[in-house]
Amino acid sequence: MSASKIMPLDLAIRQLTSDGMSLALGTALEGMIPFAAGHEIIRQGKKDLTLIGPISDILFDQLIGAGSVARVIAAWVGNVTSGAGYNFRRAVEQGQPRSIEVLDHSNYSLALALAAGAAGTEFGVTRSLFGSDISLNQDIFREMICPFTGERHLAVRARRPALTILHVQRCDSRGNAHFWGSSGVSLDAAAAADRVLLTTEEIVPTELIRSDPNRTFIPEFLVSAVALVPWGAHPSSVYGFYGHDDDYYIEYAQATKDRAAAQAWYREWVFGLPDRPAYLQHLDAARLDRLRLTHPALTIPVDFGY
Amino acid sequence: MSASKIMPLDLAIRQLTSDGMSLALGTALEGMIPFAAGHEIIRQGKKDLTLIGPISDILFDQLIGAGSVARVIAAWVGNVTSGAGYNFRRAVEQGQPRSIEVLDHSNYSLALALAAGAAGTEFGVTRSLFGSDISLNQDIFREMICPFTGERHLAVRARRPALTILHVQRCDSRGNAHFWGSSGVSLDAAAAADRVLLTTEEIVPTELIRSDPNRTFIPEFLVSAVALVPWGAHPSSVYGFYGHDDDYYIEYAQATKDRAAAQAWYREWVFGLPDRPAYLQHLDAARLDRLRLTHPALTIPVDFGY
Amino acid sequence: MDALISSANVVVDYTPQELMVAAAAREIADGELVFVGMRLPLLAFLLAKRTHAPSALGLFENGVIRDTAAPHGFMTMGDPVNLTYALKCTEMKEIMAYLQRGRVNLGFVGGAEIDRFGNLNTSMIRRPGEDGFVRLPGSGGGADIACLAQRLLIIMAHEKRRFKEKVSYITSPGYGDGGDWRTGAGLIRGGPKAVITTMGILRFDLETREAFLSSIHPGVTVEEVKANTGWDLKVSTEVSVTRAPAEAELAVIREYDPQGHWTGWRKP
Amino acid sequence: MDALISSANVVVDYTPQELMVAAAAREIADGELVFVGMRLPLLAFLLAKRTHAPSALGLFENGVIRDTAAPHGFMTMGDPVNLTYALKCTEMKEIMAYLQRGRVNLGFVGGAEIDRFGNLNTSMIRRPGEDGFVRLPGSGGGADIACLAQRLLIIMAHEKRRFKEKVSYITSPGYGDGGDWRTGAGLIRGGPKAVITTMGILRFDLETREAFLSSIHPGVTVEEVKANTGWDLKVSTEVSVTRAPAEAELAVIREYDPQGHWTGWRKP
Repeated sequence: MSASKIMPLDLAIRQLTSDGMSLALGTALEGMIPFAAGHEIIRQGKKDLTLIGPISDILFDQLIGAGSVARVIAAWVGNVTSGAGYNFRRAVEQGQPRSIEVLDHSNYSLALALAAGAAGTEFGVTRSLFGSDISLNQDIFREMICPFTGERHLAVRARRPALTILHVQRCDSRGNAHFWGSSGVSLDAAAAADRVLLTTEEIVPTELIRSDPNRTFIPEFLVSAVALVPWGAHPSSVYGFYGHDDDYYIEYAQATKDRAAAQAWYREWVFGLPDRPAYLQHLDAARLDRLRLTHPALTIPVDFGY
Repeated sequence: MSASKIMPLDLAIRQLTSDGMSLALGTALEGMIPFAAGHEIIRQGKKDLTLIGPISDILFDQLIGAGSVARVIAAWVGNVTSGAGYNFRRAVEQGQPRSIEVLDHSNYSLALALAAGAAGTEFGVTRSLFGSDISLNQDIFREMICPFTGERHLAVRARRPALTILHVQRCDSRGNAHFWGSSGVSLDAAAAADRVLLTTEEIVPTELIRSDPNRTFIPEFLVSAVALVPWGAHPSSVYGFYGHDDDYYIEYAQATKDRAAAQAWYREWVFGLPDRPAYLQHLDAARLDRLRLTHPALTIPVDFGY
Repeated sequence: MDALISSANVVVDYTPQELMVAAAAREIADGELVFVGMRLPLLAFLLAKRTHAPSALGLFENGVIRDTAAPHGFMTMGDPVNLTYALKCTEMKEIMAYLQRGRVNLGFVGGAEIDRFGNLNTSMIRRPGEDGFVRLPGSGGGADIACLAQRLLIIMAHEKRRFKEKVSYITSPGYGDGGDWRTGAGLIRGGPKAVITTMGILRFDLETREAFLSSIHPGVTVEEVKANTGWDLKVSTEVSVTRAPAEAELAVIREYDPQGHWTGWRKP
Repeated sequence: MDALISSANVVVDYTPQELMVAAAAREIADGELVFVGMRLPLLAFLLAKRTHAPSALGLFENGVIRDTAAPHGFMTMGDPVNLTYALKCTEMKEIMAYLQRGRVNLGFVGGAEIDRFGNLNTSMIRRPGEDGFVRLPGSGGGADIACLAQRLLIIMAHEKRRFKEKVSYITSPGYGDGGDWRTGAGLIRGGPKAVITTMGILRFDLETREAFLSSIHPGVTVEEVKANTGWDLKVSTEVSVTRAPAEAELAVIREYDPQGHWTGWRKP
């Protein structure tokens, strides 16, 4: 069958990312955020990226503070636990470390932009955002009259990220991924993208994927590379694996309130650590243990037999 | 919690259907077709219905042959096992037992019509059907230029059925339904509809539904009534329960080739049988046994714990 | 059932946030579909379910639908426990489609700034005469909820700098500049039902759509509310006192916020 | 590897349908995403996977994606066994979005009528001079596949009444009236690659987009093909003989069609 797409994360980022590209990340909202991949992008010094995501959590803030980003297309940029994203604010308000362009969306309009990208149309339509100043950006939104009823709709420009990075619970070597829980805009972000990188908690045989075809989220033909990265979404949660590290978010907010402190944070948590195993060691095992799930709630099997 | 929505099928059909209404059926394509509900509609003598479905199988043919239908909005009407639907042909070609209007779709354009209905927009957009005579029906399709790129798209008029009937594997008394397998356009058909009737193989406690929230397909707020109808989709298949009765489809084709024979078929299989238990008895137990699944393939549990 | 606390010299044994939660809960009717956020709105939803609205359902924009409280508290909607025994987990597009289709009865939104017609700003604050600006996180799902929910409930701290004559950016539209502005703007339904603040509850005139003070919280005066509002706030001729949370309500709120993270009833 | 059977007096040990399946399988390249129908296209896909295209994937429009043959035969794509050990089961909209996004390399379609530019009719037949018409089932997903797949493969019985100068209704567009008609019509890609019939294989001129006879099946003459075609069929100057199915290919086809339902190699 198909060749394996498994490769180390640093190699995957080297092969699949380039300066100036558009990148969708954090598409499941508060959970399943590919932090390990984001840190590797920072370490490799990528520049002028366009980031695409709905409520984009502190991974966007981290990429922005590292100077990797030229443009953000998002509905919300901040810290889901504590509120403001200070690197984001400094970039927008003061051009520190560089100025960035922000194309504001709402969550739904961003979902529709990616859904249109996934379906291969140039735009989607909504009845949201009328009367919101968000809709005034004519580069993203245009009013449109329904040809059947005359009702007013808003066209939303389609988005096709050059690369979407998703963190999943498990996938096979070809990129067929099981995902469970709430998925935000992840499937459309993957289907819209030119290429997809999966980081995964586990690599499993294809037989396991086929045992529950409704659980299959990403099919292999969307996927360019697979990187095995346990705990790759910390400090966000991975359903079935570990919880949301709220303390880390609060500590991050404290540590990035001013630019000098933020630089120390990058040294400690990104540049000072070569890879995710080193990150986990630095985080310390006791902390990881506290995040492990302690109350299992297993699904009840259904029959796909014949 | 909420009151139970469980009621006998005949009462549900009496309460939820009325002459002249639009009705989506057979939305999972070849499987999970609510035949029992359709037969009850015929027995209750409903008239002037508009039927909506993608590849609409012989249930449409049966409703048409019974004279219940004024209009069909579909991509395909026939017999998935043998080809032609003879009642459909007689109605269109000869006005027997009455003439019907057919609004032709493709599968995708019908899916988009229902998706737009589900999302509360007045139209959806596609790049399919250019050059097809199907797109010439200006009541359903209008050309539209992308306001961002100038590319040509086709607007598809949204459809909101007055009632969607779905057959599911299991649901609770409030209408929260698990569904597994391939679902065609069923979720959008339900979400687009003003009301939904579920017929189900099993009624289960809500705890079972909550044990696998990704398996939940229809949430209770869409559902008006639940009818427990084991084998309610025969002769189509129900994933996890029984196979497709190919012989029945072939026998049906033979039995409906001419109008007189078709009338005998209705007497034998619809009017002569008061309800589904009587139908199953007439079908005979040995035949049902042959359709039961014999090779289980159970899914492997995942953890929704904390 | 509950001892009303209606003047300042009674010992206040609840926090303003707890009062807001109780007031918000009362806006939820049984059987309703509620677009739930985190923090106070989530507590209000859970309180309503435990009191008068047991069959209300909660939607979370990441894709979760719940009919019961999660088996444990959580700080973000993406915590695994928010999925445990959920009624349905799906993608955001489906949740938002229910909203746009008109199926969501009530949504909650907050904001950094609000004006007299209930327009909210969560995007960017520019202050007249000042050079720079403050960049806020943005809409998230707020603008969608404000545009598309049947009714909107706004929950905010009542401060003069937040209650402004005009917001510098309309992220989530209220009633625009009043009257039937929403229809003219292209909106198909909805609008703010109430603004529940730390000092009182504002409602909107059915014709002009301007906010007016409908009730004041126990211990607060009308003058204090007006002094903390950046425009000449109209006051109902029948301004009432917000009903304080009952013991039973407080017990539920504290069960769901055991550390006081959101309501501050205990130092977290 | 295989003894070519190229004239009528050799004992034919395969059926025309088996030859069509073998020819269709050869059009599938390894790793491709194939929109699979039922009957001969499904057999062609399964044969390709067992021979030169082991990592091809099959899409079914009801929402199934498979990378392996189902563990047992089936007559409709909605049979439970078509879902057993599938790679993914989902809704139709997702499958069709992959198609519209341009990810599907090859799709199969059949038709009741075809014309010289590969336009197909599966909707309604009107015959000139006749009063009535014949209503066919309609498009299903055929028109979408014909519009949106990278390449289209048509499989049809070669009969004069089906191969017509002009179809009475274009359900699934081929090349319209030739040349760059597809682009002008608004189509963004695709078009028929070949028509595999019971008598031979037609391909399309890259400029005019008119069909020409590219190969004849063993035992069939060019004259017979022309006599069974409703227009003046052009013939390649290098018309070849279709390679007959090899023993190994026939073994695979018969394994997947043990009753001969679709290929008729044995009476079902």
